[in-house]
Amino acid sequence: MEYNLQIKDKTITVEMTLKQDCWLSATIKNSPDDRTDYEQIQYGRISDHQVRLMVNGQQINAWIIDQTDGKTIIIGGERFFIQDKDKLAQTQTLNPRTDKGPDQVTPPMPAVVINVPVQLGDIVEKGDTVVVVSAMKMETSLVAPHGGTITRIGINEGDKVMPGDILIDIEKNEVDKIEIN
Amino acid sequence: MEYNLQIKDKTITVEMTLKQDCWLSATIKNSPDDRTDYEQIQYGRISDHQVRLMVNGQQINAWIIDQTDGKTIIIGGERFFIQDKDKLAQTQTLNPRTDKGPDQVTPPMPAVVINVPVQLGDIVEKGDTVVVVSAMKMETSLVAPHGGTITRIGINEGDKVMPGDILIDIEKNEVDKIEIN
Amino acid sequence: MFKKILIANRGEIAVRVIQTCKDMNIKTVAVYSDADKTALHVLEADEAVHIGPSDPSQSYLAMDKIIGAALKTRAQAIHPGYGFLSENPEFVEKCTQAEIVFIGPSAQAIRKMGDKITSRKIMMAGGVPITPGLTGSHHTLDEMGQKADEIGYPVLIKATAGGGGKGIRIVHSQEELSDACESASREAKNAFGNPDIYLEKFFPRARHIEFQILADNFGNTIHLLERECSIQRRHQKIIEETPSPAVSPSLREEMGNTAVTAAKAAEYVNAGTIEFLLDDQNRYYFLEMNTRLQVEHPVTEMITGIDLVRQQLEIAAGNPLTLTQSDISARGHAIECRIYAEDPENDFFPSPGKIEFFKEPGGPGIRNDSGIYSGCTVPVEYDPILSKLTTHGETRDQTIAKMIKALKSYIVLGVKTPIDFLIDILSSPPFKEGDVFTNFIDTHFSTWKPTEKNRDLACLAFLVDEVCKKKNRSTDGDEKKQPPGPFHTLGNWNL
Amino acid sequence: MFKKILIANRGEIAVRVIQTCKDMNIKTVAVYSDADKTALHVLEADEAVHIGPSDPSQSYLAMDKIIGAALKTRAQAIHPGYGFLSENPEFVEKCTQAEIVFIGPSAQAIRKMGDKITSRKIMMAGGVPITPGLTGSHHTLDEMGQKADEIGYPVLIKATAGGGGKGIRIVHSQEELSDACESASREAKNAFGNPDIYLEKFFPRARHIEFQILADNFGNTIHLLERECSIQRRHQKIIEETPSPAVSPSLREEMGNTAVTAAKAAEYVNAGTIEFLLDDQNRYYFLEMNTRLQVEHPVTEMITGIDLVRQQLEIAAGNPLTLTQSDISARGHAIECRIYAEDPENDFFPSPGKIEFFKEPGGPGIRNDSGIYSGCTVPVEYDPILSKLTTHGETRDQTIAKMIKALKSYIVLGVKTPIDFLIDILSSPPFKEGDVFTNFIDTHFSTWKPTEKNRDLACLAFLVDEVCKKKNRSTDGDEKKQPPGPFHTLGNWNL
Repeated sequence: MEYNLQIKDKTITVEMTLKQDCWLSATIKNSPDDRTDYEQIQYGRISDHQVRLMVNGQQINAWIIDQTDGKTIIIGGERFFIQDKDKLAQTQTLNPRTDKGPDQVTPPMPAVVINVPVQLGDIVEKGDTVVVVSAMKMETSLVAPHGGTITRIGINEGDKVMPGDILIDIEKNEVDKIEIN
Repeated sequence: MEYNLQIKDKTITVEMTLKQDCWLSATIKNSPDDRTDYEQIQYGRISDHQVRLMVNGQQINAWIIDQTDGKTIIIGGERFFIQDKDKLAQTQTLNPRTDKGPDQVTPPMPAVVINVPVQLGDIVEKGDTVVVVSAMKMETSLVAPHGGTITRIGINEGDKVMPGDILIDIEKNEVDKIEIN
Repeated sequence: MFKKILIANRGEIAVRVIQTCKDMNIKTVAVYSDADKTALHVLEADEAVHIGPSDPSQSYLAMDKIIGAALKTRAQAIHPGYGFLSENPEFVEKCTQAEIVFIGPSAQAIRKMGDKITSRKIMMAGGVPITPGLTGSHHTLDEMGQKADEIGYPVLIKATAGGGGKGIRIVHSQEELSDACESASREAKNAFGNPDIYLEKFFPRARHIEFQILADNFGNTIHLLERECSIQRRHQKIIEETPSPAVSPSLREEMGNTAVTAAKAAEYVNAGTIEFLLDDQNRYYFLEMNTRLQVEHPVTEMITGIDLVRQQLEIAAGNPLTLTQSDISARGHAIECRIYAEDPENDFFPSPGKIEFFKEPGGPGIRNDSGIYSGCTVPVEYDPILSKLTTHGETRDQTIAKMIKALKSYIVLGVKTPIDFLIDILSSPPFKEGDVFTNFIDTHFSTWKPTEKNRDLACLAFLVDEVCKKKNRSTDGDEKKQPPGPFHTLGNWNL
Repeated sequence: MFKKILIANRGEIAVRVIQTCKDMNIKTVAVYSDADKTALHVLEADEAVHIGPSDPSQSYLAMDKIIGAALKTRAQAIHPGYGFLSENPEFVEKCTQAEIVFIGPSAQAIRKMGDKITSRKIMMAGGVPITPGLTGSHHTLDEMGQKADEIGYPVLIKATAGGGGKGIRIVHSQEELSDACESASREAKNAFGNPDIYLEKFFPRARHIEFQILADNFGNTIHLLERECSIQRRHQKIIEETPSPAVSPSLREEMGNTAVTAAKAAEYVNAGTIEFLLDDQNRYYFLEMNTRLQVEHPVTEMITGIDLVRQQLEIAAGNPLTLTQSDISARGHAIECRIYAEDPENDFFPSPGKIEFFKEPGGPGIRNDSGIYSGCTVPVEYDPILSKLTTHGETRDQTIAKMIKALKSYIVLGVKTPIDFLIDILSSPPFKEGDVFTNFIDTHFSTWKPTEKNRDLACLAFLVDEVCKKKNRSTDGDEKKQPPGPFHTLGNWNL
């Protein structure tokens, strides 16, 4: 079986063959030129949130939790959020976490709007602060993902806002558009 | 509702009334002369194995696990095995743990027979060692629950034995019987 | 000694205080907001009193509700923890009026030390060196600019009230000054209810070294050695250690004596901390005094063998210190890592949510101070600190190695934590060499990304988890029969 | 230092050794039997090798299999833990032949100290006091009886090999002697493969005091103070502490010097323990030497700040001791409780099974050394020790209080443990006064039953558990909707 897994903006292809007695072999392709073969991996579940792999004689403990559209996995202190691209495509909810953000002004978590230092019609540059929000008692600036003109301000100071809410629309300037093309 | 709970050889009657918002009141009767009223107890589940009670302003954490025919409950370092007598009667498996043992020669856990220091026809007194078993590398003597004559020896040295296996039958002597009657 | 006290706090520090109370057979009363009905500090206390909605201003900062709860439960004293009301002189006065002992310093000492300007003046008068900068309040922007020009950029804008990294801005040039003042002032007003700010010299390569002090009501004041707290992100400490790699025995003695002098100048009683800045020329300056138990107190406890909460309780109960300065000595080295619910890849933005699974490392020389458990919720309303992991070893190198090991076994599923970031800091050559300073992270880790050494393995684990789940589902029909755990069907794999 | 070692043991002690190896960046190889495929020591190691069926004789005692596993994984050394092969001189020789370092003493030292008679003779020659009794082997029943008459009953029958409480009988009169000898001899043969027994005077009010020693290959031998191990059941320790309440500074110095003399007389290298009996007249006698790491080593580590496993590894790697006797000092007090899977109400009969839920207490001054986790199985084939709980405080009273608190938060569901029994011992006046001796439990707790103070509450919890389960079931139809946890529907209960 071949699987396409998404970690951040990277797609990793895994060819996996299950064998008897909880053995498997796999080939992992990070890119066309970067492939690693894993032969004779033994695996097993230890508990709801723990699986064990034995790879080349080394024991690996992985801690796992199912989350919306993916799993978080901790190995050796490293944390990964991994999604099954094909499954996401099937359920038509393909929305890897890295797809959002860069082009939108949205808070990364539930927060309260503290300050909106821009006005309708203002021209901003990429990186300019357009909204200041506060969460867990910490102020964070949300910045313009690209230069352009403020065409909509959807919030006021004191509003409670959620991830995914588009707080401000910025229309790209002609010059920017030309540069991009 | 009235419940009859069994803890070891004691039956405790609990009259419990559930109220709104996870409040209850209860009366506990340890014996006809020993009854305690608990009014205004707040309760809730914390996790699969933890419930919390608030009794007279005090918080009580109880740790619980379902086992065959009962629950083990730990509170403040004390461990209880509690059974619902009425439920046991319904399922016709009434066999409180304390019912077994006194009259039978059976190991309390899986073990291996090390020594059988009696022979068929021997007359033994209450407390005499009749079988020696070993478990977790520890020798333990199983003793005669009452005086009498050995009428059957069901095991040999080296046998693996389980709780509930009756290893040796001891028939009570006439004299004992008369004394009992 | 008190029979019962109330803890006016939540999370790991409330649990920490309860631990010592249990050791001393003192009953504890927890308070909780709507968000904290099943929080760990509530479960661990003997009694618990609901004090209001989740918003801190209506619960953990609501002085009258907390004092009401203490009166109702007949608690004799209140431990404030850190944050919330711990440095609020008005609260101390209200406790006194209600005849409840406040486990901490006097309202006057808090007031004097809580205002950075007043404390700078007191320390100057007491002969304690302070950082170059302003010593008046209510400065105009012009005054700020003038002073900045005089002492030279970069400068630090600070709230005269508060602490915990709130209301602080580094300003590198005159152009930034106006915006920074405005933003710091607003943050200060939100956090502490006081918009006043001042300005002092910023030392980019300086260390943050603080001394723990204890003072009783009988004029006895001692210090319990230093803590090096230079590793900070967003002006908030994340790794602390003791002893400091930069402090020689003679410097330790000198700074310790100065800390005791400073505490005496403040007429201070109970546990407190004198924060110093140590520049790259080994000159030190008084920064501020924290008039409460510090987050990072466990490292001091581990190397001195002294329970600081117990000392706080003894002092508050009116008992004299039984320790003298000569009783205080260090054994080994201790490091603390703060485990926040935050995303180190995304500018340490908070990450609240449900802790689906939590497993702490154990074994010799490892201490966990935590406020969470598997299944609990980390509310969005409060500081994101989940727990503190502290290791203690014979040498600094051993203690670092033990911390890296412990972090690798520290499992939090459900919210993000900076564990991988902490491991990388602890493993970095400059940290290992002890070459740390307050903007260490900006200097060495501003573009940090996880190394993802185990990415291939994580992909395999992802698929194995799916495979195991499918296997279990396929045996679900037969409930009585235990589905064979994969390892029950294992062959012998290596011999 | 070694790059990789194999740990020829299981359970908590194997996990303990792995902890220090991780601190030292030494890779670890676990070995396991069929029963231990998913045991904690296996999960914690870097590599794991299956060595055979559950029966110890075919796995953890199978010398060739273990050495084969070490050769195959290229482990440079083997740590034996305690029990199993830890005091088997033949195994040491086999390691040497395979050019694998045995982390422990020489085969010769083990052989000499392992035979109680030989060790008694060596100590006599070295001027170390020994208990009155026999000093030859292969005694006839008549010789035993004669000696018993001479020194007076009660006497102790002991296996000349082994330890751990096996093959020991107390004999109060001549009539019991024959049966006791037979039974002890049989148990000794089963446990150690050697039926030889001998006899020594039994001191009913004596204390068991042992000294930890460390000796390197360069003639340096030091002691790390004493441990009081008098609280025993079935001749096996269950509570240990240090310092001993009975040992004055001058007695400590004298006994410590004697312990060093004894270790030198045995030409001993690596970590070991000299066990003494201290009678009610403060006279002490050499009992035996344990030529391995002791179960109770954590109490010594906590008061001295020294990692004994690290010392063992350094010595085995051929490094000289960097510690001298003057470096060793005690800070505070430490107590260890052994948590066995056993039933204290039923003569401490073992209680194997599945650990359904496991929660250890945390916080300052608490150390957990455990070999289990929620969901693991405690096999019937091995010793029933699950874990060790150790507390460290400034004074003995504080340490006892901390231990009682910790035991009350120590949750093991699925097997029985003596936690309630331990709490009652620690709470008892004779223990609190430090008036302990080896048959303390027989004297004060032979008829122990749980007090069941919380019986009413347990009944309520039973019913509440049922009620909550019913409520959850009734909302099962709507899977997406989180069933409202009872506390989510809580009113405010106290204000």
